[in-house]
Amino acid sequence: MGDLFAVVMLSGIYSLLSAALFLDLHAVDVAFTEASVGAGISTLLFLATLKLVPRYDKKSRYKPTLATGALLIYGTLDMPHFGKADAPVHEHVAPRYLNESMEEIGVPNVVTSVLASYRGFDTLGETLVIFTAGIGVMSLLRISRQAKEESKSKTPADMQQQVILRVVAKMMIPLILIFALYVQFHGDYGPGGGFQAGVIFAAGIILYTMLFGLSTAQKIFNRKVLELFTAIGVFLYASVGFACLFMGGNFLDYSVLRHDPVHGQHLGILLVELGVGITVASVMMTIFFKFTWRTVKHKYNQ
Amino acid sequence: MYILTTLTLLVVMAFTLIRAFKGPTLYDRILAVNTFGTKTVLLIAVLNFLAGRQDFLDIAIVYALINFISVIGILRFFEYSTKKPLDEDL
Amino acid sequence: MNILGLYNYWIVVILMLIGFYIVIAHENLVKKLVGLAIFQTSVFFLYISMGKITGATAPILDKQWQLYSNPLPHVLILTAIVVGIATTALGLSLVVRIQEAYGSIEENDIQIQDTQDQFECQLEAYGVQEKLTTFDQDLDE
Amino acid sequence: MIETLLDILSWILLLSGSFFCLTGALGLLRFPDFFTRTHATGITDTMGAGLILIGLMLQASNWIVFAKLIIITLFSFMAATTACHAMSKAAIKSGLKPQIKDHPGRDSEEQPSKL
Repeated sequence: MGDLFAVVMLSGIYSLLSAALFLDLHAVDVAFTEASVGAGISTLLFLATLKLVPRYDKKSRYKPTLATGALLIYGTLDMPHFGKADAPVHEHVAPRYLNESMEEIGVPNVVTSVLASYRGFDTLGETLVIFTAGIGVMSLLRISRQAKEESKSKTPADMQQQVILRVVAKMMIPLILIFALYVQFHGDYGPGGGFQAGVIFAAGIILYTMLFGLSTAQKIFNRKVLELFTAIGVFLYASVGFACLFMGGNFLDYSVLRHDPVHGQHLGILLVELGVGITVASVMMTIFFKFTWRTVKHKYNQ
Repeated sequence: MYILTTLTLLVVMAFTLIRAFKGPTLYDRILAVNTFGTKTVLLIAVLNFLAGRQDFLDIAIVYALINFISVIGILRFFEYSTKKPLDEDL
Repeated sequence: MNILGLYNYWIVVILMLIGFYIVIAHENLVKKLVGLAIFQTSVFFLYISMGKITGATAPILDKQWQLYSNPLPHVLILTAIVVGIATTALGLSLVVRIQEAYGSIEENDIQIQDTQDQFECQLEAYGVQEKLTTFDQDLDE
Repeated sequence: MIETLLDILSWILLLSGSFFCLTGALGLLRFPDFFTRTHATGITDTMGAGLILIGLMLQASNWIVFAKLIIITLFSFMAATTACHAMSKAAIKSGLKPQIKDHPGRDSEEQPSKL
């Protein structure tokens, strides 16, 4: 298939399908993330890249033979069977998470309590990775201020002709943003949390950007605001950890934040998830805006 | 009954996938992606009821939203690349 | 029956090899990134399918249910997906910069240009003045 | 009594919804050009999805599930129809012509494939 547009669209379908499969494998939070990240943002980023690179590939390819597969299949023969409850995976820490997290943390969604509390340090690292990737994209796709000023006056409000689309989108965007907030703060009780909420929030703003033009969206979410919020999210996360240190606990041990350890855990998880959400949302928006600026610049340079 | 609906939806999705692979024009593919997304929303909603836990419908809502956004995205980025002048009064 | 219980790993292996094949075989950098995404998803499937228990339910505690699937792989993969999109975005921006610098995103073209540049630099360093116009033809052959 | 009635009603709705989805997919697979395919899926998507979701609503165990299903129905009504409209409009604008009876020789395979 030489048309990269078709490739990207099929990979979008693949992502939709894999999210449905995750749901069937009882991984609701993962399905949630894959649906919003893989099918939504990833497809959009690939499409934005295709604006800047040639659309057809040259059909030149190597023809490697892969014998690795047979070895890998042979390696699976000793693995535990699919769906067995006595597999070694289920024996180490998982029973503790499942049996005691209700008393220790008091949050029904075990995935959230493991993500934000038991393995909070891990998640801090992941948030930092996203932060770093955002900085990387910012510096790779930097546009000089002069070029920006030149193209700013020429930026059209895109899809000006699609009146019905704009009206419907105007109705939907507030709902999307409210839904993102619901996912953010309901993540303790159902599927959801900071990562998903951030991506959904960014998707709402991205929809606005696509329909009403980049410069309109950047009146609120301009470069400075986005950079500030990217940093604030990580800062909030880390400062919750340091607050725990100052109050006499371990790093990211939220039990000391309040008199009642369970309340402390609730507060800690809420703040940490908020930090994650802010960072993810602003990094996703930054990345999309950078790509879109490139396409605008590319268009007017021709 | 849920199983029957699920199976029908899977067949429908297979048909859609064939169209997405064949699709002579790019718009056929976009249409197939959109239809596939709608059917996935339904599939997830039905799967919730099939599994006996009904409280995961948030995922279906996310699907409906994301599907809309990605179709708009495809159209928007594709509209750019057509070099022909756009007709105003259509 | 004994071996058929392992089918989830085979699906993972097949997906992994498809992704691997795309990364190796195609020269187009965007296709390579798509292949990388498929490879990534296969690893996600490996983790998630190991966490599943037949007859259990999703790990959101409820009084009606006793048996839950393993939440630990879900946590690991959830963060991996978001980190995956961040790295994909980084890769895509590198592709954009490569396109701007080289005018092509085919690996072969880029390598040819690189070798050419290196060769010219070396010629300059050794003080060779005349231009080797036959160089391009050599590469084409 | 009421519950049996509700069950039967929701089964009927689910089955008819699946039937509409299936016809739409057949249309998507078999119809000759893009616009007829849009017609086939656009209409049956709304109908089939609506019927299936209403059928599920009758089975909802509490009002939160019911409300979420209503939200999904509204979203898919708005999103699917608008997306179909936008797609056809974009297709027309980009120069894709519907297949008309007066030109029997034109087949979907002969449409410009570079679009």
